[in-house]
Amino acid sequence: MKYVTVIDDQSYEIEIDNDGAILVNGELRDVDFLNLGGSLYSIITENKSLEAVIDDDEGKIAVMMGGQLFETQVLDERAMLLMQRRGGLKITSGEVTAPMPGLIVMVTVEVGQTVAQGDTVVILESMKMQNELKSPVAGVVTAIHVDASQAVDKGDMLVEIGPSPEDDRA
Amino acid sequence: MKYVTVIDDQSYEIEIDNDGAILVNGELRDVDFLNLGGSLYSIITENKSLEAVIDDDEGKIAVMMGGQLFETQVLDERAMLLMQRRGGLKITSGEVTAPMPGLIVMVTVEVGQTVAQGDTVVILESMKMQNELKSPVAGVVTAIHVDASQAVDKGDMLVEIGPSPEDDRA
Amino acid sequence: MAEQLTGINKILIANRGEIAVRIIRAARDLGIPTVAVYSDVDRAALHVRYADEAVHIGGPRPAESYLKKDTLIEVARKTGADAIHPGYGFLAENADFAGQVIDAGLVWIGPSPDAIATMGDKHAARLAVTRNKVPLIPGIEAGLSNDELAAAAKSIGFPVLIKAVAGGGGKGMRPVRRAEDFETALITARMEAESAFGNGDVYLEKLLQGARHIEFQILADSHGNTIHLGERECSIQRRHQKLVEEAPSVFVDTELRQKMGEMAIAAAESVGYVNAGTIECLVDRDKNYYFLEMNTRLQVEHPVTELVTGVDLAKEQIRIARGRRMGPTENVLHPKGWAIECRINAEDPYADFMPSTGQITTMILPTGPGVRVDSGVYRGSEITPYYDSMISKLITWGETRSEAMLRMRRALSEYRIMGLKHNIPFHINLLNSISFIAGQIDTNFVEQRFNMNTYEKTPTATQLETVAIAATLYAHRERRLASQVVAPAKRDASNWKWMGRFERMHR
Amino acid sequence: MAEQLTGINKILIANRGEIAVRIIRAARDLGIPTVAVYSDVDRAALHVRYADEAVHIGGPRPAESYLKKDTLIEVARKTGADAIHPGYGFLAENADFAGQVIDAGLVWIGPSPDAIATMGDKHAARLAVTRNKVPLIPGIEAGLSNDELAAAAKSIGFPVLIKAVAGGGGKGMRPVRRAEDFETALITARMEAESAFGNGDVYLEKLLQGARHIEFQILADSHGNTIHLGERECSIQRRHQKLVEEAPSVFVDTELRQKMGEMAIAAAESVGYVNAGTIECLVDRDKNYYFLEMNTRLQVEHPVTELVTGVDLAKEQIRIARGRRMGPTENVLHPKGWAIECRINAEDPYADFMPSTGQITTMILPTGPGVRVDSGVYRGSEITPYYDSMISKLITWGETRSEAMLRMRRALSEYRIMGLKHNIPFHINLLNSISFIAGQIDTNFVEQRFNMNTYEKTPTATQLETVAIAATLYAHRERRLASQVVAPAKRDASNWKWMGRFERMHR
Repeated sequence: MKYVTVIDDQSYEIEIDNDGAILVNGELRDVDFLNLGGSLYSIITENKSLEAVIDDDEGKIAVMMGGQLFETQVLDERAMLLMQRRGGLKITSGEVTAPMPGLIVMVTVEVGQTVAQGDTVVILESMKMQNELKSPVAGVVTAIHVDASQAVDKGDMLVEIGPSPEDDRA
Repeated sequence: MKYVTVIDDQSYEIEIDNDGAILVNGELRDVDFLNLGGSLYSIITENKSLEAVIDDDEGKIAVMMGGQLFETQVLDERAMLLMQRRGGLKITSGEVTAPMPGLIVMVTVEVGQTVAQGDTVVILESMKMQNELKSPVAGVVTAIHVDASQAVDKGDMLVEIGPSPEDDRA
Repeated sequence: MAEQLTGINKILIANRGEIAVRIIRAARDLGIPTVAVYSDVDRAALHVRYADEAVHIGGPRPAESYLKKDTLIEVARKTGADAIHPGYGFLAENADFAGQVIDAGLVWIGPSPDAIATMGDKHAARLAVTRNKVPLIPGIEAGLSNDELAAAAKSIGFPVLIKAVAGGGGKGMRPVRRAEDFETALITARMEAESAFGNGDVYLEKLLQGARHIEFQILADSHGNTIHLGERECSIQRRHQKLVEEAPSVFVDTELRQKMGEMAIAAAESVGYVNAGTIECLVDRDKNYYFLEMNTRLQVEHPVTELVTGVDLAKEQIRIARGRRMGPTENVLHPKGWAIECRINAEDPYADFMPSTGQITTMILPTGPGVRVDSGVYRGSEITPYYDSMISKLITWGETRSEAMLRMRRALSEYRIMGLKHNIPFHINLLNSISFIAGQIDTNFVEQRFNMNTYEKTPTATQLETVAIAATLYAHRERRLASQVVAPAKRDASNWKWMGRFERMHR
Repeated sequence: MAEQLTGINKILIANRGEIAVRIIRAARDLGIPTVAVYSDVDRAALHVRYADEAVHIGGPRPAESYLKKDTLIEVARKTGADAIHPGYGFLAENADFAGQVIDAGLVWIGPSPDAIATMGDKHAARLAVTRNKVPLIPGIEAGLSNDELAAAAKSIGFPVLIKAVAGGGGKGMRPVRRAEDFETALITARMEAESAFGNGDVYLEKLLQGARHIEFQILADSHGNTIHLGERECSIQRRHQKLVEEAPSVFVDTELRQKMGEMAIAAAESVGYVNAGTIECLVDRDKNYYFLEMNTRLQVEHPVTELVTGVDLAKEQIRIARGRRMGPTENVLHPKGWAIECRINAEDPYADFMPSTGQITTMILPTGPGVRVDSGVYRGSEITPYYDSMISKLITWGETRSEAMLRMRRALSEYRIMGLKHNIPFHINLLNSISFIAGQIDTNFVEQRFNMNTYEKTPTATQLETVAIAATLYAHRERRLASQVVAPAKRDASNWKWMGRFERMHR
């Protein structure tokens, strides 16, 4: 299998043969990759002993190694084709969901309001803290699904932000 | 369900109703019995918080609590009937099995030899130690299944000890 | 004077989590049995497992269980407990509860209700300590309306700090840097204070720039002895929540320790304080120090003081409550070695420290020389939204600060928690930060000058390639498991020869 | 004299298990990277995970991997390691290997091959230390035939002790109390020695009755300094395997410590010893002491000395091997507080301490103040028959012996290991034993005066009833799971209301 794996602006062509051999940009690599239970992996490569916690994070593969988090995308041949057709990798969702169960203290935006990336849209109380939930994108609020004092579960959709009218070149 | 549970020379009549109520010798007991994963249990009874590791040990229930090991037998009605017919509880096997994988260093008995309880019958090397395996009963060696230098796995039958001729009242 | 000894034969712990476990351990080391209380979601919690007795007291919300004063006293009576230890949080600084405990004829393991009440009311506290010449931060008093506060903020001059009168632990506290942010900050601070303490009243203080949060541990017994056990450096904070604490502080020399220690003793004596307590101060770049507040309880970060003084503070609390003389008798001017604590919280440092809930599916603790873990959880424990997000406290000791830091780095790299997000990556990056290593920190360091995405240790090309390989093998494996395209017989000859074997082991 | 500094830039650890992890930690605390080696069954071992580099060296049997001298040196070369730490066991006391390492231009983190060779040959050791007036136990020399040994045993008078010339850690050692048992004991001792050390030669010693095993920790650097760090009490043994160690010993006062410490220094100096080492002695009831042997390596029980002296012995070993002056400079006549170590072994105390193998399915570590765990395993680790049965070492510190003991009791009661049999119940019962609490112990205590079935704490009627209830509920549940006779809907109203919930959580 051939993959293209992207970290930040770097990309790697990685091939995994049926016999388990691993080639990076055409060069053979000696890799011993071992699951230690759950998301924990031990990697020994060129004698270096490393550990990583690897999780699938909504299509991205998140690798935590040495206290650093790397978000990667691993694309197989079909995905690469698909992506080339779409013209890019970037997909950022304008959905604000509840990261944990809690109580909505306040919705600080209204439908139709323009928000910048990082603007607070909802205040959620959980674990004795007031948590300010922020917009992941710049845009316009298209829908609000909750009210103040409402209890929400993890993953519940709270607010949706769509592209700004002037940003409508997509 | 009614049970008779025996620890050493004590016995308890314990009834567990379908609604979960527990009666010991006819008296109601307040018991919160919770599995914590594996063989570990948390017990809260009359406010006392206790922990036990409970395992099934060849028909006996072994309860480890507060650093003490209790071997118990829990008999339901059928088992009680069966036992009364047989006339007693005691069953001690004359089989010596390998408690762990290892190498037989020496078999110190011969078939037909009379052994006392606690006599060494086999020396097994494992974990860098010479372990002396002892006869669990007094009797006569009826079979030897291994030779010196032979590798054995956990649970392999090594030596069998049968009742002595003069002990043939059973 | 003959010692007035109070018999303590059994202690009820009106708390949960790591601090309940900490107190159970102290009681055990003194041979005193303990009673734990628990809410619906805490039946399998470590404090319930480790206590001698455990009593269920209600629902998961604090108001339904850990805050039910009458129930707690009733449980003490029913179980024959003759003393109550409140831990920190919940009812620890509730003067009414302390009073009720004492009125019920039980021993309160903490200071007197009067001392709690005075120090718990920021206004009264400022009045009290001023009498003993303890320096205060410029600010205005409580009880004002929103409009009055807005006006006062302008007259003090931004930045200002909104603080809850009944506050503690950073709750109901908001720094405001611009006039236009004042109203929103005020509303959320009041709401948070109302929800946490049932009191939404706030006051204002001048926000000192570049100041450090340094606090002194106090011990006082009922025989008139009050001493300090040196300082703790707690400047590594985020939203006024401490994240890392050290003892001693790189900023405090013996002379400053002596001066501030005497001030701390004077502050405690101003309310006739007995038991363990903490005087929190801000110290500016010129070593001017200002009294912030007194915490009338055991602090979360007490272990760093224990490791550099050899004093077991939880045991001393019980000893003092029994009416005995406390063990240590002298101010600690020369702490032994260095200790650092990292609070391990269920918070995602990559998502604005958002709390995370879930079940702990893997927990491998760091062990070995110089490492202490204070924890109330184990593999299988659930981190719920009902309580705070602290999973455990990781504390290391070294002969020098650098040894303590090296051991902390090592311990952090060994610690494995899975099943939820946590802030160990934050601590690893902090411990790699040049400013932290150099001790150049203040209370704004984390929020203003630290960033999870600008590592002091830039990943090398080799590291990045390894990450890419790991991600690819992971994805390949997931997809293969999903589609079963590769014959399993092929595996044995591959580089993955160990995987099958080990996974069988771990099934 | 200018210090001769040896650069150490990377350390290969020729060992496995907890001691390999211990050395990795010491190296990490010094900022030195490490190389682990591993056999087939150790791919997922903690030392492999925690080292910076790891190299596979062969099959599970020690002779196929951890004892392969040439391979180890080759791996050091290949990885650029310029020093080798042998840990304890395996090649730690192999003078040939030490020589090979040095000849290969690598730093040997341990004493000189000559010192190892002399102290490793019991005959040569006795000759060497006698020159420095170190007292010896009456006995006869090695090299005799079985018949000669039998005759010699009679002339010394029973009880006698058969000891392997190449021995250590109780292997190849057998006490013999009656002439008729001598032959069998001799044969098994020779076999064990042959198998463990490749040398079946043995000698005899008079077996002292009621004696204690007390040993002194020595540190010596290449600048001519030799000091002792006080004693360890190691009388709690079974089949000459230590199970519990303490520092200091209740039996040793400052005067005896001073005398024995000087003797220990003299013994070390008799072979020009450099690095960490231990002088093992027997001490009789009249405080006469006799040199037993010198262990020319770090001991399993070194942490108790670390906790009462503050010295990190593993770090000092590296420092000394680098040619530096060691950190501590004075003999330790006044240890600080008290430390106890319990060796947690995969051995069944209810079945004659038979070793147990298997996978660790649950591991909950004791934590909190005064508790240290040195471990090489984690949940999921496999205890195999290839290596020794030690799972971990549990060490507690207290200001006094009784505080250290109370903390050990607490820590033992918190420690949960499942999946195989282990000796924690032995330690719990030992810590409840009046004789142990009073410090009235000798090397025969465990074998002759301690019994797992006669508890000092007799179970109460209530405890027995609780055991009966627990066993019955367990059996009821197992049978119900097997036969599914009870409708699951009935569960919710029962006393087991939490079970379903928690078990879902723990699935």
